[in-house]
Amino acid sequence: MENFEPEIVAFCCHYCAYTAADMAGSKRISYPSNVKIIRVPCTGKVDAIHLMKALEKGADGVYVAGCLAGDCHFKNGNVRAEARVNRVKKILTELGWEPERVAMVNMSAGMGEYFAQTAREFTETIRKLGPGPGKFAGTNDKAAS
Amino acid sequence: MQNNNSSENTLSPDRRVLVIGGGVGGIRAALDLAESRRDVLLIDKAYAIGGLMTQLDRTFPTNNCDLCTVSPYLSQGARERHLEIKPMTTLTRLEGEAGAFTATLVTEPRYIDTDKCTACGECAKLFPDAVRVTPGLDPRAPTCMRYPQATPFAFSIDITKVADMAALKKVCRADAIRDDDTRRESVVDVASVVLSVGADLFDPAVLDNFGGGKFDNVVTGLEYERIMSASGPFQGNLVRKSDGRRPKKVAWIQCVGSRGINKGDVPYCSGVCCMYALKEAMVTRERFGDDIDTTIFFMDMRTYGKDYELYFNRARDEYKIRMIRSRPHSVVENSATQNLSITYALEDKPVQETEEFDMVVLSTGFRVGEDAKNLAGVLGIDCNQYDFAATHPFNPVLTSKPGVYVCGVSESPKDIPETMVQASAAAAMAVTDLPVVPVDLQTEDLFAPERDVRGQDPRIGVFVCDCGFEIGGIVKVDKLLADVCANTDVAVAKAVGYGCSSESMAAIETMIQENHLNRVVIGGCSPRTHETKFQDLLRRVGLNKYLVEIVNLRDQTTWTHMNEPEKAQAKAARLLQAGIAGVRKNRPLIDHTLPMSQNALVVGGGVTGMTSALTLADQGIKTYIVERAPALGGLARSLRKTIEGEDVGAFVQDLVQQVTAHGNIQVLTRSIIVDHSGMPGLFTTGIQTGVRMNYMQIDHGVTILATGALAGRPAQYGLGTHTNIMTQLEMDSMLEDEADKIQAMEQVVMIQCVGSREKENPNCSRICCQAAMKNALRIKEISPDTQIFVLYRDMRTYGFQEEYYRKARDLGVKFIRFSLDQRPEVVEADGSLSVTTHDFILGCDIEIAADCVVLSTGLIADDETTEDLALLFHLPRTIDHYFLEDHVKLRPVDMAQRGFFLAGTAHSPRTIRESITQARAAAGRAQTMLAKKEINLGACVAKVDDKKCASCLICVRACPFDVPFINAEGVSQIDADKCHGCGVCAGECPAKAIQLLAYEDDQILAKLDGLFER
Amino acid sequence: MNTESRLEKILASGELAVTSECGPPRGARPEKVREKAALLKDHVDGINVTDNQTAMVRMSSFAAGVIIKQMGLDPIIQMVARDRNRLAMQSDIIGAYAFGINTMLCLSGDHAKFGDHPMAQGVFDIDSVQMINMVRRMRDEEVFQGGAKIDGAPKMFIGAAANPFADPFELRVMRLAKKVKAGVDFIQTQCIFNLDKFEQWMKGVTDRGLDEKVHILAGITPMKSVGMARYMKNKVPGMDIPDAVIKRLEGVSKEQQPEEGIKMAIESIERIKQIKGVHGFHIMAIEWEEKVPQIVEQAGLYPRPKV
Amino acid sequence: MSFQAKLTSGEFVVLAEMDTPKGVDISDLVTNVRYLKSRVDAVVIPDLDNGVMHLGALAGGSIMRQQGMEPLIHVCGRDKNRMALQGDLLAAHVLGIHNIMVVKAEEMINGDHPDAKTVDDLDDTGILNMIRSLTSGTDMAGFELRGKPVLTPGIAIPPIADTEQLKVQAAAAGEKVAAGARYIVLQPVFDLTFYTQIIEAFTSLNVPVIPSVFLLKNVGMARYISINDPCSRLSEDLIRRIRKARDRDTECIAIAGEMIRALKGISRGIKISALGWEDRLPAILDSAGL
Amino acid sequence: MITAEQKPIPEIIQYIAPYGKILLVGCNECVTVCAAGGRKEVGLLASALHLNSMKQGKTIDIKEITLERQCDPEYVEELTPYIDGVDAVVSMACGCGVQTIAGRYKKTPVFPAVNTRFMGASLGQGVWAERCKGCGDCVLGITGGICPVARCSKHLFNGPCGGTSNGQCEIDPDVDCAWRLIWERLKELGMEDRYEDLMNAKDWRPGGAGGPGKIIREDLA
Repeated sequence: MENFEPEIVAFCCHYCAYTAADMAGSKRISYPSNVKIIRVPCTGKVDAIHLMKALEKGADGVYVAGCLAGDCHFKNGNVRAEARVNRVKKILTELGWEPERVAMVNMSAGMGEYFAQTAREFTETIRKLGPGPGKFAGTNDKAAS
Repeated sequence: MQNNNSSENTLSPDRRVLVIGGGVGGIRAALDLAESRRDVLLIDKAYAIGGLMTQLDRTFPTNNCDLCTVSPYLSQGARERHLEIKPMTTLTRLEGEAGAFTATLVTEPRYIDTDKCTACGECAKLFPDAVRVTPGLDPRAPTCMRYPQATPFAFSIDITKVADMAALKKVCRADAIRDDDTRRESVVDVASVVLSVGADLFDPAVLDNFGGGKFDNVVTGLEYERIMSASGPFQGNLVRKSDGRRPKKVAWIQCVGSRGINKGDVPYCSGVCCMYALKEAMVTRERFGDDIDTTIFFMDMRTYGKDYELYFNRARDEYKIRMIRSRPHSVVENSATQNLSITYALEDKPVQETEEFDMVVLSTGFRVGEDAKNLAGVLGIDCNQYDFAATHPFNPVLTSKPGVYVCGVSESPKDIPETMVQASAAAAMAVTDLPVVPVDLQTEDLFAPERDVRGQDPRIGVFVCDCGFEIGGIVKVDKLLADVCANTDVAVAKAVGYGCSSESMAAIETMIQENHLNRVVIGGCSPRTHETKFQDLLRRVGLNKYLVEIVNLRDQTTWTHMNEPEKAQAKAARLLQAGIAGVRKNRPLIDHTLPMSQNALVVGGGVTGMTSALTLADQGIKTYIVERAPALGGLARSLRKTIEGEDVGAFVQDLVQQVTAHGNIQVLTRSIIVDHSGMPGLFTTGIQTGVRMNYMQIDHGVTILATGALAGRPAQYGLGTHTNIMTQLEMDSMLEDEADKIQAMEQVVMIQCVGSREKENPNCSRICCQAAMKNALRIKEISPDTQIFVLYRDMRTYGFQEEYYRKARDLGVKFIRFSLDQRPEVVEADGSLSVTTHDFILGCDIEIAADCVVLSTGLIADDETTEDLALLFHLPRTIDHYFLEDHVKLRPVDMAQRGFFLAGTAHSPRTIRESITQARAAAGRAQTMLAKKEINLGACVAKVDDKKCASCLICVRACPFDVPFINAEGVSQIDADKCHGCGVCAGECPAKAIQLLAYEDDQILAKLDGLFER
Repeated sequence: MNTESRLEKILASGELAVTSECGPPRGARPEKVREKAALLKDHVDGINVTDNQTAMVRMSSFAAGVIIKQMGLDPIIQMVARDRNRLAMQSDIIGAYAFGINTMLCLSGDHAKFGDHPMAQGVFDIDSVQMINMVRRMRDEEVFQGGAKIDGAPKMFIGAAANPFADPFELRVMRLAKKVKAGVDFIQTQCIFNLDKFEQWMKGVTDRGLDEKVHILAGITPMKSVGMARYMKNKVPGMDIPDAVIKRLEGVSKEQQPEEGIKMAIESIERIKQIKGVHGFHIMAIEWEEKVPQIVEQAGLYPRPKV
Repeated sequence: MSFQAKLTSGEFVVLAEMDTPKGVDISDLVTNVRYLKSRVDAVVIPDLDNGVMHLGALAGGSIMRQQGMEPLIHVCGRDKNRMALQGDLLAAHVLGIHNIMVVKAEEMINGDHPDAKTVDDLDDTGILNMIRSLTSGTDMAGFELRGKPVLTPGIAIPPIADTEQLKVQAAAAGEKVAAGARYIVLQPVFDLTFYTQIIEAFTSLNVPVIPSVFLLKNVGMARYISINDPCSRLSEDLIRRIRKARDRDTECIAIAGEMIRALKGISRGIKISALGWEDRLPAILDSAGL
Repeated sequence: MITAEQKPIPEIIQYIAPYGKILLVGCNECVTVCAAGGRKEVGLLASALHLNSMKQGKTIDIKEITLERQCDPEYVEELTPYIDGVDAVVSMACGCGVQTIAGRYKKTPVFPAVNTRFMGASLGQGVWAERCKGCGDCVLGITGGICPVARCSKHLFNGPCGGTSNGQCEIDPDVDCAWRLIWERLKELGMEDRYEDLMNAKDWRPGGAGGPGKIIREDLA
């Protein structure tokens, strides 16, 4: 597909990644507009279902961005989030979808530049992978939601 | 000078604090007092508060737009119940004594009834006769508002510019114009006064060599800010005044009017100009093009604040700003091009250079104005030789008159963070003249009763800010609004200008009410900064505060995609749709509260810790000081004299006595903090105390970190290898105890920046230049014939310290500059010392025999301790291991973790005087928190659906805080009081029986739906 | 004398008994059985026929036993609890006995996980102790395990294995006691390399007087190479190979290692002969049967007595 | 087997120290001790330790008894005269407390009641003599007791910095052993090199020697001890080890555990002090393989 | 508790390939507790099946429902309103649940989505271990509370085999030797002498060797 613009959802924790995203903004560091952020109090809140549903509803890639290892505001939410991301990767593999469509990244609140870099890299990864599940849904009719 | 012992005054419960000056300092002081539930009257001679900061474009070191960071404070100020603001008002008389003053105030006519004015702007539109309010540039109408988020939110009329009053009155539909308005005098009882009128900026027109006020393209720093500002005369476009073209070559000249001896100059350093010049140069290149050549002419680069050196390095290395160490001789205008030629001499070149620039910015500093001088007279306070308020040597916010406190530039030149700190300190001192227990203990602000929206179909209002150009300049707000109207349940979709301005807030309130909206989406800046503000708005109109969604159109959309407006537009539309989809699912929620512990923990028993503790204890707060050493006093115990000549030992001893004797202070020496739990307002901290490490726990609501720093002792220049190579601290002692040794010295060499401003410790230690001057002057006093050489990189005797630098030069102290690639070398031969260094002026290496080498070693962070405590308390640190405050400018003593405050050298290197101010400030900020009496835990807690719960224990095991348990009914129970709201349990629950309120699954899924709706 | 077993007779005579082992082929190749058995012919009193050793499918021990028996030699058929339930066991036992096989060894069997059918269900209907008890009752009480009378009871000389080296060590003697209680006649031990520990175990055995009730044949395995020693140490469960054994093998060249291994085996036998309660040796030369005669001879156990 | 029986039989004994609360809420004490059941031989209850006012040791020991644990209480002469001491010891017996550790108390000036009067009617040896007298059936005034208490005293040795002090303390301890001390508890150990000498010196007195192990809690505490207690010989390496650890809490427990393991070979028992973190005692025991 | 693990998704996909409307049924009992077939797993599987059908460019209609207990007919009755509208049922319960549904709704195919594993106890978050074989004749009373049937790889009744090394089972160094545990426990209890009692060959009938088990409580039935 030419000119494929991936749709990407990033679940960001309030304390680190979301702040880093704001920081990227205040430093005017650009990253692909493909990335849309959903704020959660902690990545430990992000359920595997949320990742799956995002793909189902039309995202070509989803990632979870939490605090650095050992720095989680709530002790270990980021570790749990990572385990769930891995579970979803496994499910995707079983389904024949690319596990790279989901990812876990970690950053501190001050890492605006890194947020942007991650967003760029992830967007590129997904761009290479091509359209995700949601794009196929429309080929016959609308998917059940 | 007054000595501050609060209790003896005749305190009257209904008295309040008068804050004079509505700049950031005055606002901070007033807000601190109001948050501590003390009544405050804030007066300002201007028709809207805000002061200098509201005129700045962006502020260092974050390079954020100032208006948006400060405006929430201003409008918050407008709504605090304890705070009354009187603009256009001055103090004309002050009688009585501390605790019982009578103040006479005069309010100038505004000719507009602020209660009636809706700030519609019709009057301003129709009478745009230009007047110049800000020097040189700002075109203003006779009716004007200073900036879009002004407080109070109303216009004012300059009566002298009005030709036809009747016509003017006619355009006002609100009938707010009052031509009969007159000067009014009022008398109020006040307990104390905080002076925060700041200072004027120097007008360079009085100088004849730089062309200030003479040439169109020579502007002051402030004028340059206005030119760049979105709300400025060129709508944020950087252009030359002469021809409206963008300059390609801009030069800054530092110290214009400061550090001088010429006519019109003042001798002191204005302290802020180096940073603002760097900022302006950086913003210029960042916003208006990398191809603009930026050059700064300076004498010493004074980036002495916390992390300022890093900022300077960034300016030089990343932004490629040219730095020329020279004070230019003159600026000459080319009459054809209006370009400007600067003539200057370089240190190492005998001939003068001349270079042409498109624009020249004069970095002008502070000057006390006539109004301020008069006010000092009215207040009856002493001033120093430069007409700044004279203050107590160990407490810079105390004036000579009891009950009158000073902060900000009124005290001495300083930047915004320092002003903020001093303002909080002044507020904390002003409280001491009030009764200890505030009379008014009413707990919460009153809001309208909440409307029950359950069962109602959503009626959503979508309001989008343009935030000046920040949003509206990138995306088409109209188009966004048209898009959202496709949602049938969106009842209103409106653009609201600066959404956080009082005007817009009022408009939104009206629209919510008129349209019976039950849900609101705000498109604007980050919810991190503005959610609370809009939540309060909802409460005012009787809606539950959780019925609003903030969509981050600015920080995460227009700012990041400013070069791709179409993509930004598309993303903004998607995000708004997600917000709308999300808000449909929002439910009214109730916040949970707990009573707050009224105890305070102060970590560190140095001067800072003791001062904080005393300030709190005087207010009836039980305070624990935890100090690891066997005795109180900290690093100050090894210090003998301040640069002003004060006896530090006596001061510390007095402080220790006061602390030890205080009934509200429990001192725990030989004590180490080992564990910590709880939440802001209800902490429990475990301590090992005493020689045998006895364990105990204390409960406290707030924590002040005053753990200090360590005296640096890097193994450089032979320190530790020779008795005559010593630190400034050791020299300080020698001067007191072994003056005879000094007299025997013929030559003394001082080396600056030892272990500071280097790769391992990149920041400036701030205190060493003044320490060197202090000791140099004392050596000269004891032994005038001793030759002193100071080898330096930049002399950073900021503010009034400049005076000591000048004195040292006058006394013949020799200053030789060195650079890092050519550092001095200390050589020992046969027991005698000499120092070799490169002399830039002579262009060769020189050798100086030295009886004594004194190293200015500065301070280094106590990495081990701050790391330990940071892990324990979950606090952030800077890369050089100091604690990191929440916001370097606006919250300089608050930590990001609520309930933690920071003061003294644990924050960054600073003098005793500065530490004391910060100590008072931290104590003041802590009081504002304790004043709340209860903790709001928010509504974001996990909730179990008993019917779905399978009692599987997964939540019990997964919770990082051990909150869930299986109750007597056999199902999981999560107490809202204990839940931290992370949602881990909700994410793991296999029965989907747990939902995290405010982040429920259907809300998240709805947002996803919104993002992908086609 | 309970049975016709040659092994029982030798042991009863007070001589040191010698047994060895013959792994049946993995295929229908009776000649392989004969070849291996022929190698051992004159040097041992009984030839163990393993039962799907290491959980790999091989010719059944019953069938291989019959072949050996037909050669006029004395097979000791092994039977593991892993592959048969009590019905199959008993029918095989009476079947074997019908062919003249009179000596057997009751084992738990290696777990199927190690073999070539890891997916197989392990039967483990009864365990080795229960098997001993079953066979003893078949012989002495002439009843099947279920209680029915046997018409023509199999008179089996019953053996079992013991591993003096597995954990928990303190249970090892007790476990032997349990087998004795169940009715075992002789014991072949796990390969012995840690002689100190073996002596310790034997002391426990003799202290309880178990040596009076059961004949213990010490297990001897010659090391073919240092590689084999390392493999056995690390990979074979329940094996106890002291570092000194490996060191000693490392000390000689690769070519000399087989010889050194045999030397060590002989030394072990010499030392074990001195231990009270040991009534013989069980020499397991894994896939190295041709060396058994040499070991038997050099250890002074040749010629075998006639009974 | 009781603590005393184990001590006499030569088995390795494990003591855990538990502070009584400053106040009357004993819930933590009771909860924490439950996790120690069958894992330690006796629980040591200090009495007004460190000069800090706490719930008294007699009550603390009695609570241990109620919880099915064997108590061992401190006795010192700082706060009580011989009247009170004798009365308390008789009470101890009646409450089922038979293990006594005679300690030299921390000076009052370092505690939380620096203004209190120091009694010091009897010194350590005096107390030991008194105990011997009581157990033999007479009080110090020579009156015969109605029923003899059973009390086994031990002593705690103050921290020792060098061989000089070691000699002095060992000699002093010798006297106390002669006066009836039946076991010796030593200072906390952070470094085995010199400590081994200390153990050896006291072992020569022919009574069981029990070293103490402290739970370090963080770098700050380790640093404090290294600076302020030269007897500790707490090394820079140890501090660095805590600092470098990924999980400092676990590392501190591991350090205590390792120390206990190391001491197992060279001493007759161990006293573990978690200094207020008694909830971590089980983890320390786990780590020590006890 | 009965433990189960989700089947490989491709297997589930294969079962339902011919069908367009699926009723996906979870169970709020054991399989919820062992995180194999509760409401959350139902949601995840539904989502996975959607993602799969998207790949095929098809539409699949999945109705998700989680019953309190799938092994009781009364709860299973709750599926009646939906059953006619679906082509197939996928059950995330243990085999008992699958069979209860299959027994109640004869015309609709029922497919299992989990593999029922064993009766186990939870060792901690996310870890379950087999503890009972349901042999119908409990010997725990004489083995110190540790089951040789469930926890010895060879179901040995009379002590450890020769494969124990370092106290662990020969099949896997991570598996405790059950007999080592039994022995330690017996020692703790001072019941060492119990060990030498011969345990006779087991009667396997109550545990299933006697045909499908059934319990009838006459006072209740």
